[in-house]
Order: sequence, then C-alpha cells, then structure tokens
Amino acid sequence: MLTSITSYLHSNETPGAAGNMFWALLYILAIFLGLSIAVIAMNWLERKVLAHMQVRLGPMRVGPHGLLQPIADALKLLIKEDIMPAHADRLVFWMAPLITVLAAFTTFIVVPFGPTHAVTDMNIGILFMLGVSSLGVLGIVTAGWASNSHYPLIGSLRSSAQMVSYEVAMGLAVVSAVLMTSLHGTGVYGTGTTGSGTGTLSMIGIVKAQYDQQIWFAFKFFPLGLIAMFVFSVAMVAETNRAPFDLPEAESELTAGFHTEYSGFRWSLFFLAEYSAMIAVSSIAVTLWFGGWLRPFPNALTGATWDLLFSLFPGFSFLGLGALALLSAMRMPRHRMFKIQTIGLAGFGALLALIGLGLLVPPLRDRVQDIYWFVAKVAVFMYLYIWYRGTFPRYRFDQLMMVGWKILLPTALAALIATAVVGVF
Amino acid sequence: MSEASKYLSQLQVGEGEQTFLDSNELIINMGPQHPATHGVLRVILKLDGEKVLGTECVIGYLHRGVEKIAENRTYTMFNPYVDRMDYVAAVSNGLGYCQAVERLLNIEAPPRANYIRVILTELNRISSHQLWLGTHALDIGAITPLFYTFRDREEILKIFEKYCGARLTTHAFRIGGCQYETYEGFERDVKSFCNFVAPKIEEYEELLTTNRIWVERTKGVGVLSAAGCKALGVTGPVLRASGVKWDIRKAQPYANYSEFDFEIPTRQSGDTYDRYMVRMAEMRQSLRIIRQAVERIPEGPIMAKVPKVIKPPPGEVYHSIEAPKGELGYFIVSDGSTQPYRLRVRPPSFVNLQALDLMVRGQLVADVIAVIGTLDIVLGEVDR
Amino acid sequence: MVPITPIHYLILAAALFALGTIGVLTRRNVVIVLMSIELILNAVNLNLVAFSRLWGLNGQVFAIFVITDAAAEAAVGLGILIAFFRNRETVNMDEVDLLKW
Amino acid sequence: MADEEKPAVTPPPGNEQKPGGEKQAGSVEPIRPAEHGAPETARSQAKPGEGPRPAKPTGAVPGSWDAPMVARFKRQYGSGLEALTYLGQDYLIVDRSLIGNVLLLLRDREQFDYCVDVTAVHYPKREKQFEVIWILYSFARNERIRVKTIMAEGESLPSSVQIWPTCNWLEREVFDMFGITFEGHPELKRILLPEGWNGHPLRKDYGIIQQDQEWVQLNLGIESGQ
Amino acid sequence: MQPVATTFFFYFLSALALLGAVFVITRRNAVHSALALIVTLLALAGIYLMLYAPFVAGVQIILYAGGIMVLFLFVIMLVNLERAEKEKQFNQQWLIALVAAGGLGLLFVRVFTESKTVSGLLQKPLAQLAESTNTQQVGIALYGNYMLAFEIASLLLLVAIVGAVVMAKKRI
Repeated sequence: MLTSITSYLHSNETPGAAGNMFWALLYILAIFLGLSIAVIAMNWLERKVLAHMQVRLGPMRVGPHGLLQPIADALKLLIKEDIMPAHADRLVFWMAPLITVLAAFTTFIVVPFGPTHAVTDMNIGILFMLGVSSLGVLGIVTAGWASNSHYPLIGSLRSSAQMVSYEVAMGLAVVSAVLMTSLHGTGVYGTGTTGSGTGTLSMIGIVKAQYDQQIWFAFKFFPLGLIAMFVFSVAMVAETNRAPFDLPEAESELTAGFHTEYSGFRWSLFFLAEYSAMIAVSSIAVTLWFGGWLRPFPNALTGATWDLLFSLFPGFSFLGLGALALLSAMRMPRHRMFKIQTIGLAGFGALLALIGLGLLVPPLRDRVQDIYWFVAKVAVFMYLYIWYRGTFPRYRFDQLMMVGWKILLPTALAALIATAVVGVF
Repeated sequence: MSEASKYLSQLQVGEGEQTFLDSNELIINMGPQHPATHGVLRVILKLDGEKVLGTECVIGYLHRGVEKIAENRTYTMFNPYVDRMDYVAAVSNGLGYCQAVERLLNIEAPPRANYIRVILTELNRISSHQLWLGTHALDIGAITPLFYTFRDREEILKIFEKYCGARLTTHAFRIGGCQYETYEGFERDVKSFCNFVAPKIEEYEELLTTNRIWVERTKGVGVLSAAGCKALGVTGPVLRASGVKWDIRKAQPYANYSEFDFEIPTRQSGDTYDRYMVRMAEMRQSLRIIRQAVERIPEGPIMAKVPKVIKPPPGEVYHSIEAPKGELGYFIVSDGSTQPYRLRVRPPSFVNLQALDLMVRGQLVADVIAVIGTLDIVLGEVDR
Repeated sequence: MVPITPIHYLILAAALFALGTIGVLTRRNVVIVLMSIELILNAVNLNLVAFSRLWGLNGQVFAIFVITDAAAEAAVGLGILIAFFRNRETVNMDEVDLLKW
Repeated sequence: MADEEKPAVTPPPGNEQKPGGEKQAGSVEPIRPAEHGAPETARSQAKPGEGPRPAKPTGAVPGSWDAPMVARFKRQYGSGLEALTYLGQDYLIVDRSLIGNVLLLLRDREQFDYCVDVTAVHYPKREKQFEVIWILYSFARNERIRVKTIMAEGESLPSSVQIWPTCNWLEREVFDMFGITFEGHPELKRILLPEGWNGHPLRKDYGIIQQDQEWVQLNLGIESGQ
Repeated sequence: MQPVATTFFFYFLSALALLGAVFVITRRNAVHSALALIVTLLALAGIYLMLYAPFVAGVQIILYAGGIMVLFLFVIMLVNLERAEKEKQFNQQWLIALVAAGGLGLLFVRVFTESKTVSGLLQKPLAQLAESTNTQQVGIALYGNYMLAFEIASLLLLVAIVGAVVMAKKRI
C-alpha cells in the first residue's frame, strides 16, 4: 500500500494512467479545493479589477482591501433562506444547479496542469472536455424550466439556443488545433522538425506536440492558429454566458435570467459552476494554443541557467505578492480603527511570502513550475473575461446568433480547411 | 385621419402577426419591480418568442397628486414640489414653474437672475443627460459608463450644493428671480467644471460611439419618424433625433436664451443611436451656453419686485420650457387668490412614454429595454 | 463473481430495446415516443459496441453512424412535432391521423 | 400656408352653426359666482364689440384676437367660437358641438400638427362645470394656441385621438382626474389611478386628503393610506 | 489502462441505464422523461468506455447528451405540455404492447444465452483493442472502408437540416 503510494512519486504518468487510485483521489481532492479557492479568489479579483476599471474601489470593508469579502458572501449565501417558488418542479429545481456544477467540475479530470499533474490522461481528452462542459447547458435549461416563471424560461430558451450554436464554432476551432498536432507542413510554414506523426485528442498529447514542434499552436501556420484561437476565445465567452454574451442572465432584461428564482446556496452553486466553467474553457484554450504547462521558450532557452531562472518564477511571484501586501499594510492609515486590518494584511503578506520561500526549495520548485505556468496563462484569460465585462455592452439575441452562425462558424471552417491545406502541402 | 391612426397605440390581445409558433405567445409582466424600467413602470409585453407583438404601459405607481396639491398650496409654497417631479432635472422644473407664475404676474426676472438661471439650468441639463447616458448604457449592458457619468455628475451636484445647499431637489429659483446670490467663486467653479467635463464627454463617446456592439444594439432600434414624433407629441432629443430642428430655447426663447449663441443638434434617422448622438451633442451645446453665460454675467439685482403675497390677477397662462426630456409646460389658472385655481403640468416623460408601444412593435425584448432607456423617462414625472 | 462477458452487454441491450419498444407502443405523448425511439437506437448501439469487443472496430464505426442517424431523426421528428403541434395544439400520438394538413 | 380659398376639409352642416353659437352665448352669460368669478369676468369683458385691444401683453384682461385664421373660423362657424388673447397667449373658445370639426380643421388647415396637452378645469359653481382645454402648437407657424370648450357634467366630448394620437393618454388622464368621457376613445380607462378607484381627484369637490378607503382596504390590506 | 472493478461498474451502470429507461417510458412529465433519458445515455457512455470504445463514448456524450437532448428539452419547452400531462398517458393497446415487447426481449435473451450458434460465436476470444489509439483507428476506418457510408451520412444530415427547417418554420 505504502509502496504503491510512494512509488508513484517517481512515475512519469498521470495517476489515472498509472492506475494509482490513492493519488488519483488526492488529485481530485486537490483540484476540487484549488478550484473552490480559485473561484473565491476570482470573485474578489473580478470585483476589485472591475471596480478599478470603473473608477471606484470595490469591496474595502470586510478584511483589508475586502480580502475577506468572498468569505462573507459565501457565509451570507449559505445562511440565506432557500426559496422555492410555488408550483416549481421540486425535483428538477433541486437537481438543476447540481447538474451544472457537476458538469463544470468533471471537466477538470483531464485538464493537464503538468506532464503528470492531471487526474488522468484520456485518449479522447479534448472531446471529453467539450462534451462534459456542454452538459452544463442541461442544468441551465432545466433550472429555467423548473422555476415555473416566465423570465427564467426565456433565459433558458436563450441559453440553450446560444450554447448549442456556439458549440459548433468552438468544436471546429478545436478541430483545427487538433489537426495541428499531426501536421507539420513542408513549405513556408514547415517547422522542419519531426513530431509524433499521428495526431492526438489527448490533452497531454497536445501540449507535448507543441513542445515537440517547438511552437505554440496559436502561432503555428501564422495566422491560422491565431484565427482558430480567436474564434475559440469568442465562443468560449458565449459558452460560459459571460458579458458580452450574457443574455441568459441579462439582468436588465430578464432580471437574472435562468436563475431568477434561485436564492442562497442553490444560487451560489450556479455561481460556482459559472466560474468553474470559465476556468475550464480557459484551460482548454491554454492547452490547445498556449502550450499548456510549458514555460516560455522551453526549446530555445535551455540549459541549467535558464531552467533555474524559470523555476524561480513561482517563488518570486509569491514573494512579490507578499511584498505588495506588506507595502499596502505599511501604507494603511495609522489609526486604531485600522489596526486589525493592518495586522491582517501584513499577516496575509507574510503568508504569501512564506509560500513564496517554500516554493524556492529545489524539489518543490521543479514540481510546481508546470502548475504555475499553467495557472498564470489561465489567469490571463480570466482577466480578459473581466475586461470584456467592463468594456462591452450586451449583444441582442439575433445579433448573437448572427455572430455565431455567420461570422464565427465560417471563419472557423475556413481556418480549419486552410490549416489542413497548409499542413499537407 | 388614417395617417394618425397609424400611430394609435393600444394592446390588442388575441391578434397580431405570428411567425414561429402560435402557441408560444407569451404575456410577460415587466415591472413594476424590474431593474431596467427606471423606477416603477410596469410594461405588459405580449411576446412571440422574443419578438414583441405589443405592449401596454401601466403607470401611476408613483402618483402623488401634484396637481391636486398645487390647488391647496400658495404659489410660493408649491415651488419646492415641482422639484420632485423630474427629480433628476429639478432645476428645469423650477425654472418652468417660476417663469409661468412670473408670466401670470406679468413680471420679468432681472438680467443677472436670468443668467444664473441659465447657467444652473444648463448644468442641470448636462447632469440629466449624464444620468441618462449611464443608465441607458447599463440597460444595454455596458456597466462602465455609468460610473464615469456619475463621477462627473458629482461635480455638477457639488456646484448646486454650494449654491443652494441641496444637491438633487434644489429649489434654486424663486418667483421673480433667484433667492440666493452666487457664492464666492461660483464663476470659477463653473468655468473649471466646463474645462473638466469637456474631455469627459469625449471619454464617454470613446467608450460607446464606435463600439461595434453599441452601434449594433442601437442603430435602427426604436425608430420614430418625424411624423410619428409630431403625431404622438414626442418632444425633446427624441424629436430632434428624427430630424426636426425644434427646440423651445430657439423657437420661443424664454429666460435670456436668445442672447446666447448655440445650435440645435439634429440627426436624421430617429433611432436609438441618433438619440444618443443628439444628447451627446446637446451636452456640448449646453457647455457652450454655460461658457458664454459665465463670461457675460452682469452685476445687478437678482430679484424682481414681487409682492410679499403673490396674488396673480385672474386669468390663465401656459408656459413651457425645453426641459432635458422635452417640452415641460405649466398651465396655470388663477382666480385672483393666493393659490392656483388649477395647475396643470405637461410632463414630457409622460407624453414620450406613449410612443413606447409604437417604437418596440416587432422588435425584440432586448430592444424594449433600449427604447425605455432612450426615451429618458423619469417615473416621478410620468406619474406626478 | 461472474466475469463480465459480451453476453452481459447483449442482455442489457435487449432489456433496453424491450423498454424502448414498450414506450413506442404504449405512450401517447409524441415527445416521449421519440425519446423511446432514442432508447431503441441506443440499445442497438450498445449491441454494436459490444460486438466490436469481439470482432474489431467495425461495430464502433457503425455505432457512430447510428448516432448520426439518431441526430437526423431527432431533428426531423421534432420538426414534425412542432408543425403538428402548431396545427392541432396537441402532442397526442392518437390524434396524428392525417397524412397531410 | 394660408390658402384661404381652400375649402374646409369637413364643413359642418349649416344648421349646426347658429344654434351652437346661441347656446354658447346663452350659457356663459348668467354664471358669475363670487368665488370663482375671475375667469368669467375676464371673458365677459372681452366680448366682441368692445373694440380691439393693443397686442402688447400688458393688461390683466383678455383682448380679442385677430388673425387670418380666426377670420376663417369666424366665417365658417360665426358665433360658435370666440377668439381671445391674454398675456400674449391666444385661445379659442369653441362650442362643444363644434369641437371635433374645429380641432380637425386646426390640424389639417391651420397646420397645428402637435397637440401639446389636453387638460380640464372644474368649476363646480357653474351650470356647465367643466372647461376642457387643448393646447396646440404648429411647427410650421411656430405658434401656440389653446382651444377651450365648456361642458356640463354627464356630457361627453368627441375624442381627438384620431386627430392627434398623443391625446390617447392625455384624454385618459382627463377622464381619470375629472371623469370627463371622450366618445370614440380606443380604451378609455384610468391611467394614473388604479382600476376600480372611486372618484375623480381633480374635481374641486374631492378633498385633498380624501381617498377611496374601500379600495385601499380591499387591495392593499391596510386600514388607511394615510 | 485496464478498467478497474469491471463487475461493479457494469452492474452499477446497467442498473442506472435500466432505471433511466423505465423512467423514460413511465413519467407523466416529458421533462422528467428527458432527464431520465440523459441518465441512461450517460450510463451507456460509461459502458462504452468499459468496452474500449472511448471515442464512441465521447460522441455519445457530446452529441446525444449535449446536443440531441438539449434539442428535446428545447422543443418540450416550446410546446407547452401542461395539457398533455393531465391527459391519459397510455393508449388502449398497452397490454398487448407490454406482452409483445416483453416477449421480444425474452426472445433476445434466450437467443443470446441458449442458442448454440450464437453462444458459439460469442465464445470467440476478445479482440485486442488498444484504447490509446482507438480514436485513430476509428478515424482510419471511417475514412477508409466506410468512406461512402460517411459521405452518405453527411448527405443525410444535410437533408435532415433542410427537412427540420421546412417542418418547423411556418414562413421560410
């Protein structure tokens, strides 16, 4: 038992592939916890970043710089009254948020945080991700239907049409990335290197192909990779019902869309699902086009010095964040009203710095590096989500459909065909 | 007659062109508690899927009987009440009322008072338009402009507060002139505000005017032709966006608007985008008026000779001004006593709201929100 | 415990097929009849995939064709259902008694 | 604009003109209540035949209003209508039976294409209690006039919704506040007050704190709205 | 990777699939039926995984559960079925149908278990299916041997799209 646990540490397979149940469960637990923390952090970050974009401060009261605000929110949501509308379909109403949460969380089974840092590596990895994340729409549709109310019903009709439409463009964009795993090209676009020869749908395989071909797929067959990436990154915003495609929950039209009738804990499940889905689709984008866990220039900047330099990044980023927090603590007004807040912020900074120091220890820093780069790339996409929300008005339903079917779909198709043509010749 | 009947609006349940599924006709109750109805407006929508077949507005949730109150208050006592109608443009309301009573008394406010009035009213027009822009953009889904406009509107409210102590329901004017002399540094404040807000207006435009989604959401939405506007009595920026160059400040100048050099911005197509552009241009024109007024403001008294007890001679008078939302009129019947015998307010929001049904027929639900926003209604004024 | 052989899968498929048939034959709601047809198709799929365990990949390829077919069937079937509902205001199977309307 | 030779769009039957005018004159003259006498005083002083007043809006007394438009109407309807001016604002007093035709002519012939407002005033002491006022504006002429008619309780007016669609809500409000009915209105129901409310608040006999207690108790479940 | 705990997962997933199927044909409410069908479909996807057919499993999830069932739910919401719920759910021939279908099922089971020929066929040793290259092999088969069938399937889909649009839309 113990040997099977320790022996995995030196394995170069994912726990799923190695058939190591203990580590697989541990990974699942870690992903679950990490995702919950990420959603909480995302909640705080979104409010802060959006607030600063909108010339205001955002949460400032609960904890230093509102750091504890998400926890306060979570507590509030947990103890809120759970309202079920009269004549609602009780069973379905109860099940709907669970479906969305399950769909959003299950996708993370195949997300590769590193060459071995995934629960399992499926042969159909990307297909599995797309399929399971598309199950989320079932939860949204049933939620709207079960509420027995007009606004949620319109919200779910909108969302089912929207998500099914954008899945098509999304799928085509993904296919063109998958195609790149096997295509090297010989002409101007040829990379001149040998890859694995056959393509793959496995998430880890796709990242490895990018390493082998020495190029992120976003820049492969320039600009075809970029076009596919662009199509995907528009479609993924629509898939997750975020601004400017947040029609299913357009608050100015449908009050809150499909979750109008939800409150308290059930509502927070939708919230959790939405943010997990955002992270999930961002992970797909990062894996397919931005080299997944690969650090910048893994082929060009090789050698012990570079390896050391890049492996110091995680530790130093945490140290930097800690220093930022300490600096803010020092700049807090000297007043006894702010005493606890100052101490809290300083403590938070110290904690971050401590983590940063810990990550500088050699065995840890090599293991953590992949996860760090992956998370950093996903974070960029999450920032984009917030940025979109601060900038764009909302699309109208017919315009949304037009964008999906008349712009994204043909673009994705054209990119796919061009990729195939360029890759073969 | 048939031309007019084209603009008749009423909800005819049980008929209408049907496109996708007959069975899918949906009656939706938007409001009175709804985030996008700007207060307590209730719109009953008859939908075919997402397409609007017809609407019916149910109003009166904020009815306070202002006209009845007026009959039981003296002319002076009623003055603060008008601020509570269009509470985002209280100064304009006050100006209209004071001038109507002055007209009934056949007196004229002194020039300095008129200048102060013009400055404050135009500032108020800018603040009203800013509030409109923020909420309208919010309705369409752009959340950021709201905070920009509120930040800049704050500067106007600060000037109001310094001038008369109130920020929103200012009660700035009195019958016969102004109660307060300008405070020390008023001109400087106003001038610095003009310099402050001019680039900010550019900033709003930068966010929205060329934003593709904004243009797609507003172009061709809620089109109201000039004929439709006239038939439905729609005034203000909505009328000007349909290509009618009509502004009471130019057509029948009141206060001393005839002394200023400004233009009436118009656009041709009469859709939501044009109304947005007209209002943006109006903000700039208001700045232009304020700049001139603050340069030329004369010295002198700020109150005309008004009797202590205001007892207008018997008679009736209608006076209207160009409020930020359109023609704001006061029809006052005096019986020679200290109280108005009858006071009728012609609220621009109320009349403009009537056009909603015509503007949204055949459009989508999302457009209803855009059109309610673009009509710039204030429920305090609709319901009075 | 008995090891799971292809026979097990085939029996499961037979049960699903029977249930689907019952649904098609007894239900009056067109939507549920269509869903029962999906059940039958799935039973067939299961059979095909189970056979592919014995005779190689061809069964899986057929299963994919069956899924394609199911998608087409669902689209047309639901289209007919909507047209029917629009004309008759019902989704009752027994009332589908006209060839043309 | 003023093609005076143009025939009226809908010339009313000739026999309606004179009786209407006489009725008007007969009805206004005797009422002169002490409290609310002022407007009547003004009007009776401005009876035609006193000679033209200066156009300058100075006096507190209405003067007669002379304009080609008025002349055209006078020619057509004779004493059925009166044209006055007060403080520079012109208004017509039209007999109730003529009001539909006059409004239609004002729109079609005189280009008053914008109905600013419809409102009413209640004079409880008079025999004919209500004055209904249309405020009109012409974009082409940049001119604002008022049209006034006098009617008694229980009488009704032709709806002008067919002339200016904007009158839809305005007439509904007049109905709501005064209980004046407009015939031919597409949906004459309360607009600001709730359906089923009793009483018309802007009538003078409706107290300032009066309310429909029964409605309040029934619909809001509270004892009183105060 | 070898499937773990095959027996347990087989019985668990089959129970789920059968339960879902029973609910599909017995529920009064069409939305409940649809949700039950989704459970069945997902259970079958799991069974496909156990049968070394991950690609079919993926297609099952993405197409059936994510696509077709959303279409079903969409239509159920469009045609408001409140009235249908109150009506009689089964037609008069339910007894005959039950007997016939049950007989058919039993016949299948008997053939699979008792028939010499069939069991002889099924005694064949299991084919070696490499899970890690399953997708590639399915792809090669699809675009190799079954090229014509594949093209015909795409034509079928095109016809289905046109047909669905013609059926569902009143005015084209």
